[in-house]
This record gives sequence, C-alpha cells and structure tokens, in this order.
Amino acid sequence: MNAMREISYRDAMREAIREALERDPRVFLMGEDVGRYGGTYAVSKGLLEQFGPERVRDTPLSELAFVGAGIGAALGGMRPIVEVMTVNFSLLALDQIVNTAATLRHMSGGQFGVPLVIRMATGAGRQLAAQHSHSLEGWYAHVPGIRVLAPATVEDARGMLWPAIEDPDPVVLFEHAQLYNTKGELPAAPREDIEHASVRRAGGDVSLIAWGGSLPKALEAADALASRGISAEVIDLRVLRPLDAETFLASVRKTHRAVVIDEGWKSGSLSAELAARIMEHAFYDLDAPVARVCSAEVPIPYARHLEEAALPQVPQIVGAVMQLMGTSA
Amino acid sequence: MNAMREISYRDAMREAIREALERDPRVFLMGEDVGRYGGTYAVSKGLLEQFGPERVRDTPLSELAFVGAGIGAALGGMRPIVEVMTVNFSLLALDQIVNTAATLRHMSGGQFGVPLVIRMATGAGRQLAAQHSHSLEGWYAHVPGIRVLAPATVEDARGMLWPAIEDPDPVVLFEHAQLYNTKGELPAAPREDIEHASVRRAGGDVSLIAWGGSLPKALEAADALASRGISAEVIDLRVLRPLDAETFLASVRKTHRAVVIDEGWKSGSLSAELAARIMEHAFYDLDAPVARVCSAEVPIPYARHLEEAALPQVPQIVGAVMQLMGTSA
Amino acid sequence: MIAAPPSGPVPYAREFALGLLADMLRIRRLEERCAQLYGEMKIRGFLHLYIGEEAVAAGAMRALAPEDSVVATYREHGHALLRGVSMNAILAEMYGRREGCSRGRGGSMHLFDASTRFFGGHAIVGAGLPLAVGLALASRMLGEGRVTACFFGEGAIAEGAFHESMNLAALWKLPVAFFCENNLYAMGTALARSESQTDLCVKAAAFGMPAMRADGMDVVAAHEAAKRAVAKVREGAGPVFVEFQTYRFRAHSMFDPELYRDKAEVQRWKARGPIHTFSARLKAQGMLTEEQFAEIDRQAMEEVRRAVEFAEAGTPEPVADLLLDVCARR
Amino acid sequence: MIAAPPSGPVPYAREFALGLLADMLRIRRLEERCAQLYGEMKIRGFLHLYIGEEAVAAGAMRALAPEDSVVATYREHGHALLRGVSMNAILAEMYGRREGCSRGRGGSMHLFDASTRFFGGHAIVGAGLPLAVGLALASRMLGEGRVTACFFGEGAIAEGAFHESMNLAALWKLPVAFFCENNLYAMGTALARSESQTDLCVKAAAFGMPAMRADGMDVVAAHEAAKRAVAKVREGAGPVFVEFQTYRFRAHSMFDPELYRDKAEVQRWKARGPIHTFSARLKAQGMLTEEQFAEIDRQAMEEVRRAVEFAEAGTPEPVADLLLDVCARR
Ligand SMILES: Cc1ncc(C[n+]2csc(CCOP(=O)(O)OP(=O)(O)O)c2C)c(N)n1
Ligand SMILES: Cc1ncc(C[n+]2csc(CCOP(=O)(O)OP(=O)(O)O)c2C)c(N)n1
Ligand SMILES: [Mg+2]
Ligand SMILES: [Mg+2]
Repeated sequence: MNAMREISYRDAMREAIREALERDPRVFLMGEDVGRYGGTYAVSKGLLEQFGPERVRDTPLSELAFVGAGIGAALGGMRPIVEVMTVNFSLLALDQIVNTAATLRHMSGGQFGVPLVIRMATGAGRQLAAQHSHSLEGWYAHVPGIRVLAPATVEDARGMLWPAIEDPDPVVLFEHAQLYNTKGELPAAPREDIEHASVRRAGGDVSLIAWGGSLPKALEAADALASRGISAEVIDLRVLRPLDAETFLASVRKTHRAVVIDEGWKSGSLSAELAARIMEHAFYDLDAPVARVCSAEVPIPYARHLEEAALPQVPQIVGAVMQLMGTSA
Repeated sequence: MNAMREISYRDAMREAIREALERDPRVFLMGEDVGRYGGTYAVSKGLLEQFGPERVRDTPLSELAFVGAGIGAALGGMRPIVEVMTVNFSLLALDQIVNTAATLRHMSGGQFGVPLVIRMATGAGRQLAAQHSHSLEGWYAHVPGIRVLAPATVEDARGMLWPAIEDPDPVVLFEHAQLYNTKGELPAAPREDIEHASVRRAGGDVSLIAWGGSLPKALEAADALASRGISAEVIDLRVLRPLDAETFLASVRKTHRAVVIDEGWKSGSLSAELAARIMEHAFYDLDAPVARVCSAEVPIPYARHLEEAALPQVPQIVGAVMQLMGTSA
Repeated sequence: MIAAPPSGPVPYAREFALGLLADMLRIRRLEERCAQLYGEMKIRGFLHLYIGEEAVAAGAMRALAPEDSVVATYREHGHALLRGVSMNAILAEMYGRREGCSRGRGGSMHLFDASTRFFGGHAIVGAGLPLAVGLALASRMLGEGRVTACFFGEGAIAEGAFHESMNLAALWKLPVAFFCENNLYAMGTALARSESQTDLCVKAAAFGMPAMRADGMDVVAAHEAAKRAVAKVREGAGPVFVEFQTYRFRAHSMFDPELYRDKAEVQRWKARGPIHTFSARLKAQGMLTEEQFAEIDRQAMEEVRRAVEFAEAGTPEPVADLLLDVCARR
Repeated sequence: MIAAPPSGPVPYAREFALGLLADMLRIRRLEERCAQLYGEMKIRGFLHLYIGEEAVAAGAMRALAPEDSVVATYREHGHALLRGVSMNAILAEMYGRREGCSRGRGGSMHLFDASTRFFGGHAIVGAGLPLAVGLALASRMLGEGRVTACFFGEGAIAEGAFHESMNLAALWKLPVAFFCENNLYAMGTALARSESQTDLCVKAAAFGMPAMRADGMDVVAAHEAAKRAVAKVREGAGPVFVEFQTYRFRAHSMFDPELYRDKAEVQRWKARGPIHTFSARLKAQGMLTEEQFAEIDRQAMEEVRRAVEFAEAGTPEPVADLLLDVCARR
C-alpha cells in the first residue's frame, strides 16, 4: 500500500534533495545562498546544518563559473545539483549549459558525459517585474543533449530529482515559483519517472496541455468547463525535452481538439512546438486548429493588474475552449 | 531607373556599414577584431583606416560588457553597431540583450530607448563543429522589445542596416556565414524595408518559407520541383520578429500547402511558430499539415558527411514537398 | 572588528550640512513607511531597503552635477530620491500607479527618470556596470563631459560583468565613477565567503584603476571621497573606484529571515548609524539644536505623508495599454 | 622589446633533455604537415597551429602525473599529443574519421581522450576555466589528489569566465594550475589593446593567488615553472597561476591575413624559437650531435608519415550513427 500525507511543494523538493544527499556521497548542492541563507525560496533550509558546507555549498555571484564548475565536477565523478536562483539569471550561464554541457558527450565521441542536475525557479505572478519573471523553459527544451523537467505536483517535486541525478546526461529542472507554497498528497513511494507526460484528468471533448505553473490553471479551467458540460482532458507534460508526444497525441486523437497553455511569450514558445507536432502527427484527427493560451508579448510589468493581464488565466483557457467548441465563452 | 551591379554579400554589408558611418556621426562599429584584424569574416576590412579607432573600435574578449556598453552608448545618444563574432558567443551577452536592452523601454514607462544594432554571424556548413555552428535566431525572435532581421540577399545585406540603425529599438541582425561569399545583383537604390517578408519566387502549388542561409536552398529546391512540374512559391521571411504573417499566410491561402525550412534544431525552432501561426490563421485553407525541414537534433559534428546529414538539404525539401503533394520523391 | 562611530568636526557650511542631514532623513522616513506599506500589501514584489546606508547616497549625489548620469541597483530608492526624482513619483511607482516614475511598470527595483538622467533601477546583479561604461563612452564620443556614477553592491564584484566592465572603462579611460556599496553581505553571503581577496581596492587596482575607501556610515567621509573621485574622473584621466564601507540595518528583502548574521553585529553597526552620529556631531558643533532636528524630521515625514496621499490617489495604467512602450510609439 | 634568445646550460639528464626536444619536434612536424593537409583540403574547418609555442606544452606536460587532468583550448594539438593521445588518433580526428580521438565529431578544435584524462579541446574562449575548477573540486571532494592543469590564452583573461573561475578556485583553495599561454595576441588584438593592466601576474595576484612568469620560448624555464607550480598545487594550498610568455609563429588560423603585426616582429621572435635555441644549447653542452638531432627529427617525421597513412585509411562514421552519443546509450 502507498499511504498518503500532505506536504508542500517546497518541503517535497527539500526532502528529495535531502534523500539524494543521504543516498549518494557524490551528490552535493551548490548555488547562491543555498546554505546559510537557507535558499532564496527556503527550499534548502536546514540542509547546511545536516550536511555541512562542503556538500551544501554557497557560491559567490558567479553564475557562469559555478554552473561551469558543476559541469566540471560532474565530469570529475561527482553528481552535482546546481541551483540557479531563477531562470532569468541562468542567461549568464547559458554558454556553459548550451556550448559545453549539452555538447560534450557527442563532441567527444561518447567519451565524456555530464551527469549534472541544474535546478532553477521560473515564472511570474509575484509582481517581480521584467527581470525576474521569465519563463524560458522552451529555450532549454530546444537544446539537444539535455533533458528538461517541469515538476508541477508535490509527487513530482519529490520523485523527479533522484532519477534526474541518475541520468548520465545534464538535466535542467524547472520549479515554478508559484508552486512552492502549494500543498498536495504525497504517496509514501512517489513515482520516479522522467520520461512521460501524465493525464491528470480524463476527458473526451478537448485536451488541455500544460506543465509547471500552468497545470493548476488548466485543472481549474477543466472544472469550470465541466460545469458547462464540457469534458476536458488535462495533460501534464512533465518532461519538456525529450517530448513524450505519444501521450498528448493519443489524447488529441481522442478529443480532436487541443489547447496548449504556456506561460512563455507566445511567439516562439514551446506551445508552438506542441501545436506543430500535433499538426504533423494528428492533422486529420483535428476538428479545429490547436489553440494556444500564452503570455502577452511584453516584459512582465510590476503593477498587479498589468501582470495578471500579461499572464495566461483561467478565463482565457475557458474562452479558448469555448471557441474551439464553436460556442462563445 | 535603378541600375544593377554585381557584388558579394560581404562587400554589400561593408558598404552598408561604411554608409552608416559616413551618414551619421553617432554611428560607430564595435566588436572583437573589427578593426586591425579586418573582421573575422573580413566584413569591416578597411573601415578602421577610413574612420579611425574611435569609430571602428576593437574590443577585448568581453561579450557581456561590450554588448552592454553598446546598450549604454545607445542610451547615451549614440547609434552603435555592435558585432558579436557569431551567435554561439552571443550567449555570453544574452543577459544584457534580453534582461536589459529588450526591457528598458517598457520597464521605464517609455522614458528610455535603446537604438542599438547587434550584428552576428550564424549558421553551420563550414565544418566548425558543435561550438561554432548554431542557428539561434529563433531564440531572439521570441523576445518582445527587439526586432530580428535575417538578410539573405545582397540587396538586403546592403539595404537593411540603415533602417535598422534608424529603428529606435534594439535590432539583432543575423548574417549566415555561408552567405558572405555569395554574389548577386545590387540595385543602385536598394530597398530599405525591415517590416516585410518577400515573395522571392511566385508559384501556385506549395509555399516554401525560408530565411537567411536557407533561402538559397529553398530556391534551388523550387527549381528542382519546377522540373517535376510542381510550382513552388518561395517566401523569404527577412524579418523574424515581428513576423509578417500577412505575407506568408496569403501565400499559403493560395497554395494550400507549406514547407518551412529552418537551420535550427527542429524542436522549439522558429519553424514551429510558423507552422502554429499558419494553423491558427489558415487551418481550413490547408490541404495537408505544414511540413518542416530542419536540422537534426545533434550538436553539429565536424566530419563533412555528418555535418551535411545534420543540416537541411535540397533533396529533403523536395522530398517534403513531394510528400505533401501526395507523390513520393 | 567594527570601527568607532564617525566623529569629529563637520567641515561644511551649516546649510550644506543640514542639507545632508535632511537628505538622509528623507530616505529613512520614506523607507520606514515603505516597510509598513509592504505589510499592508500596498507595495508588492521585492522591496530592498537602504536603511543604514543613507550616508553613501547622500554623500555621493551631492558630488555630481545635473548633467551627469546615474546608474543604480534594485536597492535604489535613496539614489533616485536624492538625484531629484520626486518622492511622489517614487512611491506611486511602488504602488504600481501610472503616476509612478516608471508608469507602474518597474516597481521598487526599476525606478527610472529621464529628466534627472537616472538610468535605473537594475535587478540583475552587475548588469548596471556595462551600461555605465556605455553611457560614459557616449559622453566621451559626444564630447559632453558627463560623469557616469555607477552604484553597485560588493556582491557584484564576483560577477564577470564587473571584471569585463572595469577593464573596458580603464582600458578606454572612460569617465565612470564606480561606487561600490560594501555592506558586507550579498543576501546571506558574507564578503569573505564570496571573495578570495576581500580588499576591494586591491581588486580595482588590478585594473590599473585609482581606488579609494571611505567610511560609508560617515556622510562627511562619503561626500569627500565621492567629490575627489568625481573631480578626478571629470579631469578625463579615466575611471575611479570607490569602496564605501557601510551596513544594511534591515533584512536583504522582505522575505529574508536573516539566519546568516547575529543581532549583536547589527546592533554594533547601528551604533555607527549615519543619521544619529551625524546629527550628534552637528549638535556638538552648535550647528543643530534638537528643535531644528525635529523640524527637519517633521518636514521629511510630511513629505512622506503627502507622497502616500499622492500614491493612494494614483490611477492604474489601463489594461488596454499593456503593450504600450514595448517598442517605440510610431 | 624582445628578450635575448634562451641560452645557458640545460640542467637535465641527457635522456630527459632529448625527450623534451623530441616532444617539441613531434608537435612541430605534425603541425607543419597539418598546414599542408589543410591546403589539400584533407583537414577542414578551423585549424589553429601551435608552432612557436611548443616549449610551453613540452615543459608543462612533463610536470604532470598520469592521474592529473588536463583542459585545453582549440589550439591544443600539442597538448593532446604530449599528454599521450596518439598522433594517429589526433590526425584521424582532423580527417573526420571514426578512428579519431573524438570519432571525427570534434575536429581540430575538439580533441578529447578519456584514457589520458584529456578533457578537450574547447573553442569558446575562457570556457575551459570553469570546467577546470569543477574537475579540481571533484578531485578534492573525492580525495583523489589530482591536479587539474588548465591551458588558455591571454585573450581569455578579459572574459568574465576568467575572473569568476580564478575567484572560485582561490576562494575554495582548489588544486588547479592555471597555465596562461601569453602569445601577445588574441587573433589580431594585441594584449595592450585588450587589457588595462598588461602585467598578467598582477591580475592573478589580485585574487590572492600565487603567480609566476616564465619564458615560454625556453623549454627549461617553462618546465621549471610548471614543476614549481604543480608541486605547490599538489601540496593543497590552492591554485597557482603561471604566465608563459610565448609567441605564435603562424597566423591565428588558416583564414588570418595577419594585418595586425609586421614580419619583422615575427622574425625577431623566430630568433628565439624554442627548438633551435634548445638544440643549440644541447649541442654546446655536448649532449646532442647534428646526427642525433637529425635522427630525432627523422623519427618525428616518420611518426607523422604513419599518422597520415592511418588517417587516410580511416573510415567515416556511418551517417546512420549521426544521433549516436547525443545522449548516453541505453
Ligand atoms: C545575476 C543575479 N544573480 C542573483 C541575483 C539575486 N540577488 C539579488 S540581490 C543579491 C545580493 C546582491 O548583493 P550586493 O551586490 O552586495 O548588493 P546588496 O543587496 O548588498 O545591496 C542577489 C544574490 C540577481 N538579482 N542577479
Ligand atoms: C567567447 C569567444 N569569443 C570569441 C571567439 C573567437 N576567437 C577564437 S580564438 C580567439 C582569440 C583568443 O586569443 P587567446 O585567448 O590569446 O588564445 P590564442 O588564440 O592566442 O592561443 C577569438 C577571439 C571565441 N572562440 N570565443
Ligand atoms: Mg552587499
Ligand atoms: Mg593569445
């Protein structure tokens, strides 16, 4: 049996890191303020006390070098977990991730691998404005040689880290900042899968495809739609690279309609790839074009009402579905 | 009348830079080895001698700082042209471009603008392997607040720079390294348009959508198709952000079929956005799903035959079209 | 070891001296109110208070000329205010109102004002430095003779942006005054745990750049250092680096539990507080009476009261204008 | 001002001394052939020759132990060869053959070899440094006592990656030997036009890191400096920086018209060439005869001849395997 207990996303992630540190001496956590400060989002609180400064390692403000050092440490036989405070700052380290971590195995003819996990917060919704609110998961999902994960539930927050650490290649793990305080039921033996998307709610009329911070919105929209007699299936993508196309294609082949919810700016976001994939592989199953609900193409503004207007919201998802169903919202 | 003369893409770009330097004293060129070395691709050869080291400014290897300095100089009243040797290295400066240049106007409530032009070489095809062969135009095309250009002809190499400099916002201009040696006819008064896509060849059966280094391949494919009795229309996207959807949608509405050619890795490339846009706005005009011919999802290998296999090639474009037409290639 | 509180005679005319005091009090009272307003959820997002560090901005701003340029960080309320941005516009910005100095789009971390050449308000640590280098380059190429003052924390020194920018400025002899506010911590990371070389002036000197150190709790020392630095930069000999040794009395941001430093340390630094030590010196010199202090303080609080009124009365930017100013209006 | 050619007695046993000579000749002859093969289009892409700088790799590699780690740049043929990667595998790599040390996927800029802990072959200037820091961190955490030798050009010093990596290594006292090959130019950019402080040891010292300088045209000086540095790093006291002053006799790459330096300067440096000056010293000491030199040279050329044969006979990676090793095989 698999007894449940309630836990927050933040605590689930901390438990996952703690377990990894206990389970494998090669694992260590490195990043800005992960130690004495307790982690910007308090995820690593208490770990320094338990594991000491060698394995819970505070770094200077040097994203390029400490991410690169994580790559080097992985090459050298360690299993680093590198925390980049938020995806916005990861741009400073992108060269090391794209040009080095993602290329090394292929470029070396298979001789060297980089078993590294990079964790970062992502997303908007807390009025942090234009330099702290990006959703760039789609960029990472474009890069061959890395795996990209977006745990959206406490079970995935708890269960995806260990298999990510065991992955012989670089894994980038995105934690939507709005999820940390969410609570959920955690099974005693959480699922450890970093290959597949999940059907979070079954339905027959339309497929809502979401991940990370957008999943709760998709589920809320599904509720609202149910009250209007529309049965929405909700797919949690979970793995942004490589894409588990089978799962969302099967859903679309069944429902014949799809709406992708993506907090990234619409043009060139991951939602476009999903729409294109669906068209390529399920064109003749579609009753209507795949719809996308994404962020407005604007640097996220500070003012609350403007930020809300810039981000995907439940009413837009519902509206997009109603339009697909040929009924106006 | 508009007399023609033959010129190389490289020389056309140099003429455009020279004209800009002559026309506006606020314009200057800054980057690694643009001066004494003559430019990595010899684009700026001779300009140092003509304009001196203040206006043709060699920089240290400091992508983040000299791109940021370009942003600051633009804020300060200059009209800088910053050259980043290749798009791969631009990852080191991406923070300044995405978090600062693209956000400043909106974040400051419209008070400050960044009239900056960033030029960079892009693309593969010269056996430069996994750290010198990226095509990341699609990433830049994702960012609100910047304009992204991809001149593919000598006329555009000559004509797009000046309007880019006059643009009050940041413009990123991509020059595919394979184009520098190409020659073409340059009109005495080149078109100065940075808003629209162009129909490079009219046709009725299928729309081939390409840009930059892929345009010559699309045109070659159109010839091959013509010999098979298939009339392909070739669209040169030219402007990657904001997209000129009207032009390519009009073409698809006419031909009912489209193939997008993109040297980026397929998953999450700009080709996905084009496919999604076409589906969103011309779904019921499509006789078949939009096809994509992109690079294989692999860090570009050095060996010639592997590199060729990794990149979009004419036979694949032809094959994709034949499949859309329901005939095997 | 923490130095003795700032002391000794204040070498300024009374009016100027009281001006410095008023500057510091205006920041202090504004930010104390901001902290309350954050609790009332009138201000949201990140809020980084400058309380304890006021002497640096007060001393430095009065060393600059109107034509100069200023670049700052997300901890910039004081810099914006003393540069001349109205308290009304600053507070309205934190309220997210269109009357804010960034139309409510920037918030606390992104204050901007073209009229005072206040170039922000940057929340990527180190990102302001390349910008300052570019502003200085423009000034040099346009022959304008402006000095660009770039404020940043000691945490930024570990970033590549610092290294690359210092080198460019020194190599090209650009008119930049690099004002480093060393408050000993970058969030929870003490300087000694982020720099192999904790003498910041030694680091600056490695770029061949003149470097000086000043007590950032002493507005006199801060102003004298800034004056010397700005004068030197204006001469055209190239950039200058100044380390202001200061301390943040409050948490890094409103989310910071302050696990990384003990209360005693904070208390010792508060004993060096820039406002009470400075007013004590002024009183000792007979430049200031308790009544006069109370009056200056009352004016500061009155200005804050009016700013809150202004912000409360502010209007939200219409949602219809969400996309306005992403690109230039045509 | 260019120093006098290296001279004076060679303080080594004959066998070791001739080994150093052979090392340099092997690099020289291999790369001379590479230049020809590039002309014949057998080698493509970018080709960066080390000719003139051989004394640095020769001196440094013999200071390392087999368990140590090596990180290099795109100008790394010599480093790979002297670290023990076979000339066959190196040349086959430049031919793009599967017998190449990177299966033909890396080419000249990306030589890798796990068996000799040769971690490449990196073509983003400065990108090798963070990697080296990480390798050293792993060695320390695993208690392996390895030294990581990181080779890079002086051009990399302007990059933020240098600054951040030097600080991390010094802050954490990691076993890294930073070997800077100062050949005075970064492509066409002379050091004085890229660094405000051209004394590179001063820059390193600003991180509190021991720094030394050596004549990179003198294999004895290079070896002695590397030996001292590696010994110090092995003691566990932290990283060491060594500047090897050297010069590139050939163009930056095969595309470089060399507009930025005059022939006379190149000639003056050639007078300090590492091979002829070293063999002259050996002859003066009676350690080497012209015949013996010719024999060593003949062996080097023979090795090159066989390597060309090997590369020519190499097989192309099947196109079907294009996607192999993008991710780990399962
Ligand atoms: C590139 C980057 N990394 C991390 C952060 C998160 N962060 C915000 S402020 C800060 C501390 C900066 O310290 P310091 O530069 O000393 O300035 P202070 O806050 O002390 O004034 C950090 C780590 C950021 N904003 N940007
Ligand atoms: C980040 C980055 N910027 C620019 C380049 C282009 N580039 C390749 S080598 C080189 C010069 C490097 O000079 P140095 O570090 O002194 O090494 P050297 O070539 O002299 O051995 C440049 C600018 C690059 N490869 N990477
Ligand atoms: Mg600080
Ligand atoms: Mg060099």
